[in-house]
Amino acid sequence: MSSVSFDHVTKRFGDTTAVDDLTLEVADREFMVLLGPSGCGKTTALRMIAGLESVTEGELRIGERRVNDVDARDRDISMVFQSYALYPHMTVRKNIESPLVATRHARPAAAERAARVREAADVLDLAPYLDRKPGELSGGQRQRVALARAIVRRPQVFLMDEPLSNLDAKLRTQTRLELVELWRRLEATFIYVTHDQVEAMTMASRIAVIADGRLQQVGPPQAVYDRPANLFVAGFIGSPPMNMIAGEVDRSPLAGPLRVRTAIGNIPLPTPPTTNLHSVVAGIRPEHLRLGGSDLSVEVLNVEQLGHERHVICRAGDARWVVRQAAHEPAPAVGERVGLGVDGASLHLFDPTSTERIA
Amino acid sequence: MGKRRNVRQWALAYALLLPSLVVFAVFAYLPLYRLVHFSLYQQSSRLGGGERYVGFGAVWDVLSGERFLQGTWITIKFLIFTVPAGIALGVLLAMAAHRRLKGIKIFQTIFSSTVASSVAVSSVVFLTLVNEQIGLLRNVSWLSLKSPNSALFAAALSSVWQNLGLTFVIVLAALQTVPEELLEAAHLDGYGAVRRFFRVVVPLISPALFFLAIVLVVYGFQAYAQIELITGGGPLRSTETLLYRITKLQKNTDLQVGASMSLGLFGLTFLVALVQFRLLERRVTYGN
Amino acid sequence: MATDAPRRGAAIGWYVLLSALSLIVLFPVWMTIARALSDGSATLFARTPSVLPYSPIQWDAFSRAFTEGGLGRPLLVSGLVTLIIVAAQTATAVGAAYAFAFLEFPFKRIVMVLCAATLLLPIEVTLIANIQTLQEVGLVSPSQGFGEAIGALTLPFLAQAFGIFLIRQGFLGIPKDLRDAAQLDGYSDLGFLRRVAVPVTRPVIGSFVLIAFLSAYNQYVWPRFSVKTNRWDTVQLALRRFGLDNPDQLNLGFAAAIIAALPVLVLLLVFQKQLIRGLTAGAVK
Amino acid sequence: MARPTKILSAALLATALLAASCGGGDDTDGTASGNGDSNLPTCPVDAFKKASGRTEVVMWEGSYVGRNNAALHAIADAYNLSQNKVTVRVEKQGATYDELRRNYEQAMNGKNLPAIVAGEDTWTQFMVDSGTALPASQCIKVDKDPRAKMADLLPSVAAAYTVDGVQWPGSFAVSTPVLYYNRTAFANAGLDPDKPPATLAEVKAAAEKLKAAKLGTSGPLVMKMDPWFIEHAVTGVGETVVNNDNGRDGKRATATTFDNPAVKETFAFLADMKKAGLLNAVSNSKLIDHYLAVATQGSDMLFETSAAITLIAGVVAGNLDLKKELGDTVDVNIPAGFKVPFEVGVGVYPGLKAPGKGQIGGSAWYITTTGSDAVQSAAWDFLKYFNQVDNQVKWTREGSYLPVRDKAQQELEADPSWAGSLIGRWITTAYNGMKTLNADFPGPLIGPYDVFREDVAQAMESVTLQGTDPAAALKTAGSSITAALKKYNDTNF
Repeated sequence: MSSVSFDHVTKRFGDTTAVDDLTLEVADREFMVLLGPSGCGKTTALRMIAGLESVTEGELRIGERRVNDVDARDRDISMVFQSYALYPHMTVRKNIESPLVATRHARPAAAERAARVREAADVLDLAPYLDRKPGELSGGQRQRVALARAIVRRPQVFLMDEPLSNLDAKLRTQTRLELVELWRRLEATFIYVTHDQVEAMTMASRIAVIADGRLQQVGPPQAVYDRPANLFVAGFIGSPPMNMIAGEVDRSPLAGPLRVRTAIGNIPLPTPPTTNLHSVVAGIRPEHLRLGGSDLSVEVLNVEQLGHERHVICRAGDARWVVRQAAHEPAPAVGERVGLGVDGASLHLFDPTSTERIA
Repeated sequence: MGKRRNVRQWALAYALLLPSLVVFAVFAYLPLYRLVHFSLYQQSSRLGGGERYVGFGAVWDVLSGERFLQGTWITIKFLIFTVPAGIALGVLLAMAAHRRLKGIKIFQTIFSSTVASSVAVSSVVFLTLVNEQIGLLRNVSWLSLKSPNSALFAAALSSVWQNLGLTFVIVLAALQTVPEELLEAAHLDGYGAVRRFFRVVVPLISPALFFLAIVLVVYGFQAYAQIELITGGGPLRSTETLLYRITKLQKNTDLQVGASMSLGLFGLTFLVALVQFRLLERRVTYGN
Repeated sequence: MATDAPRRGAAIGWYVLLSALSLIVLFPVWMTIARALSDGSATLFARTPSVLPYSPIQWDAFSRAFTEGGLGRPLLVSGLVTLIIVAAQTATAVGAAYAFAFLEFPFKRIVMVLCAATLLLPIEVTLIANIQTLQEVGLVSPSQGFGEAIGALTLPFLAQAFGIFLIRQGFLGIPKDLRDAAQLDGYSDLGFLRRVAVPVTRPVIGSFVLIAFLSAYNQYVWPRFSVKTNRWDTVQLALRRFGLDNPDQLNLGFAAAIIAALPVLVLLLVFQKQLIRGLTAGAVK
Repeated sequence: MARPTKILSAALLATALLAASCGGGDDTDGTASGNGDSNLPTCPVDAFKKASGRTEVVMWEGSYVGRNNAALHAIADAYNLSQNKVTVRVEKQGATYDELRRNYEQAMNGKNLPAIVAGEDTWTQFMVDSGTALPASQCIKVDKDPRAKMADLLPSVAAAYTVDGVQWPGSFAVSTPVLYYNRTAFANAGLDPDKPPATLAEVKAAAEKLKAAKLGTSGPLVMKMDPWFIEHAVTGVGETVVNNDNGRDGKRATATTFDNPAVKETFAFLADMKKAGLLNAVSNSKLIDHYLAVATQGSDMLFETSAAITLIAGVVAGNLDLKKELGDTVDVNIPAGFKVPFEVGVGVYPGLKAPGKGQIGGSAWYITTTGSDAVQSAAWDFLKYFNQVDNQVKWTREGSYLPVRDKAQQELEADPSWAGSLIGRWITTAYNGMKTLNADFPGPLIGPYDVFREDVAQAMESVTLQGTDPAAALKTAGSSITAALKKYNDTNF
């Protein structure tokens, strides 16, 4: 069994708490992405699984086994590092073979080692490069060597710490796909740390969003996108990010339909919110705004052409909003005041004090 | 993790450190203790005569005595002869050889070549120049080994030559770290070559120059072979540096004086280290 | 200043200057060669010393330095002593550097300070006490045999703080990821040291080896007083002997000086880059 | 795993080794060696004969080079072949006497002294006080072997090494200063090459003539600033350099007597010569430069030890005729056709008032007390062998040390091939100079003779190289030496 579970795990470095009371279940053969801004504790969580950091409090299990006190090398895990951490003095072959020879007492026979290196190299198309040193390889090739080194020991759990961040954009897109294919093929558990929400969205079975050492939300990518649990998740996931504005729920029956009053206009609410809060933060994704509507009024600051679509940057009170617009629609002029239409069904409401989602 | 792992790590750490610690204990700290002991006890000249406590007063007598002060002064003079000249010549050679020219590597190799000579070798080499009888420059009065006023200078010159390679290499390495854009910017700002050198280059390579100064000072304190092979300490003890003098005080009955002087030498090197530390500290603060 | 590519006329000017400086730097070497090529008595009896070798030029001083001067033996002693010192210093420095760089243990700071403080206690300062100690254990004595002499020449230099801290700096330069990867791969501490840390730090260790070679081979003061019989003279000590016993054979002494410098010269030419990196360690970040 | 373990064990070994040595520390085996006659160690004559196998005798020397070194080794080898109970091994323990002395005193700590040490003439008081020497007279007294007695030993030699009636060393390598001079230059300057100057005043006169003839341009007289020359001049006229009758009236010297006229005159000579540009003064720290000055004709007169006779004759032998005359006794490598462009002569050391006089120089061989009875007696046996006339002849012939037995000199003179040779003639000149020594007034006995010499040398150098006033230089030296005498007497506890 290769599930990984955090049970109220806390990690402190001196006075700072890197991971705060984390409880998270990673199921067997799941592709779990730990997503969060840098310094949020996601890497620390990953390193605790690896055994590179000790657990201060709580319990960490791999499968059924409690691993708090198990040595890194005895955890049956592999890890791919952001820097790839290839041994510069070893050939690709030696690098891949390294986990098989490092531990003397558990060292497979030479023939088996060769076969496994060959297999791993084949999986990652590295066969032609086996006798080169890492310094002679491109970034993408190095990344694949790191992956090969990870799979060669056939672990139950793969840990990946931002493995794509040193690749250029094009290669990154391609490698994302390869990683997912690899995951399917290996039928192992992947735990993947990144700050890039695109990676998280495209690859994960489930995403765990982490901020300030705390777990914010866990769920499948679309669920997290559709129903962010709090302001942080709402703002972090989605590109361009969700547009936010503070407002008040106008419940007076005299005022007509239920709506959120804001500095730039009113947003209609199709259903009443579940709480009876007065002040809220309203959030709305750029694709749910329509230029030419009449709910809100904003000033166009800039228009970004992306080819297939267009981002219209507007001043919305103190905030800057982005409106997505199809390329074939007429573009507004900079400095123009435009009206925006809002689909009330796609409106997100958050409690400004607790930052939790209320509707 | 866990206690067992920690204990294992401690044991490993000390096992790895043990050889070094043993060597340091036996050949650095034990002798320091013994120097203190020897300086406080006069050894008998008689076989099996033992030793007699003479106390700190005797140590002070040595350290305030003419012999020690004279040796210290000669050592300082040696430093005055070798350190500034060494740095200046190193800078000169490095400035000359730090440029893009075909074959510049050859010149750089030549300038660094004296790294290959030991103090003993360079001393023998300099005999061909300064020896009173067979030296090519035997009649050059400011190099004459015959005069107490110039002999030390002749010995120092051999050191300067021997250190040329090192000084050149260090200054050149420092020059190579000076960003070209900075010099170009200075040029555009209208600085002339001389001002560029003193206003831009020197401040940027000053850490290396400082390092070099320390190294040369340490070498100066350690000067021995050039004295023994070129001047033999003479004439008139005018070239007896502190170390040279100390080495002559190894007989039983001289140990008290020799050990006291060794402690004095230790104090001097300590002083240099202190200066080094302070300046380094300041440099680090400025740097950040 | 320095690095602009000069015009043709300026280039010639620089070549002239550089050549002139080269001549000055090499002049003492030339004089030594000239004297080595001259008959010793001719050097002695010359009324005005000449820049050139005295005729007839004799080429055999270099071979006679071995046959008559017995330079072979000191070369062997120096070779052995240098080998032992370099090997031991490297091994002890790597071990200690590893402990300081990667391991946590009680009193680490104190131990580090104690090691660093030995830099303040060079062999010149502790000389007479160390000689005394080695005399008492019989390693330094006029009747010292081969083993005793080699012991006396090497023991104080089996470990040295400079190397420890230089290599520690090298170890600290190893990316943390690489260490973590090695830990996950399953390397033990010693396995990591042997298979990863040392190979990765090879340039630094290599530079240190060269520096250690240089200082071990070129030593003078310590051998001068720890070797009490010229049977175990090192090359540097042997230089002192030449010309004193036979003043009319000065040429052998000058030839011996050239020969003594050759091993280091070869190292300099072959490993110039590494050597310079070692020499400048600490001067340039 | 293997590697660290090895390092570890080596380190442990080293610690153990040193711990063992440093643990002890207190030197409690108080060797009884008093000052008085009654406390003298006894000589275990012939003890080695009862020992099983060969007894090894190690002899240290620090002053024999080239030919005389070879001669010593040859005699030791011959001795080893001549019997089967003793093996003598000669070891060079320094390039100079100072170095030998340093090694000897350091060996006193480790108690690994040699059986015999060939100390400098200046060591006598130190050897008496160190408690490490077995007086030869103790052996001579009890040894029934007729070879032990040397009735023809030169009285001046015996007297120099006898303290309170006890003769300390058993064998000698005696030398005396002589005047080497450039005969060719003498002739060219109108001086008689066969009549070298006999007094310092005559030296000065000769130097003036040489200078007038534009010879010896570095200074017609070259001198290493070695106090030996001062001592010879002063002792030669019967004056002392330290009090308590030169340290010989039963009490150790406690102060210098530099205010006597002989010392002043000698220093005045140096100062005058220098001032007049007649002296090429070479620092006492130099080993060969004064010889070189003669070779390059920068100087034409040289005061040096008679022990240098073979060396100088060897260099001079570049002259083909001389080489023939010298036969195979010369060991130098001079290219064919090279000619030393002048002739060299040797004269008796010029004194203050008359030639010769002075004191005994060179080295003396002491038996040490730290060896076993067998070793001590074996050492004595070797000295007896060495003292035999045939070996003494060999020692002079090949080693150029002066004969200390009349019989040896007689034998040498009887051999025309020797007597007529350059070396033979020069040695005889030196020997005749030594014969003039006054056995009733041997040189000084000074404990810290090394310090004495060093300080006097400094005085000589500061007068000649720096132009210091002799009186001031002597005053500085005097106070330093007096302090050293006090310290020496204080540390002999």
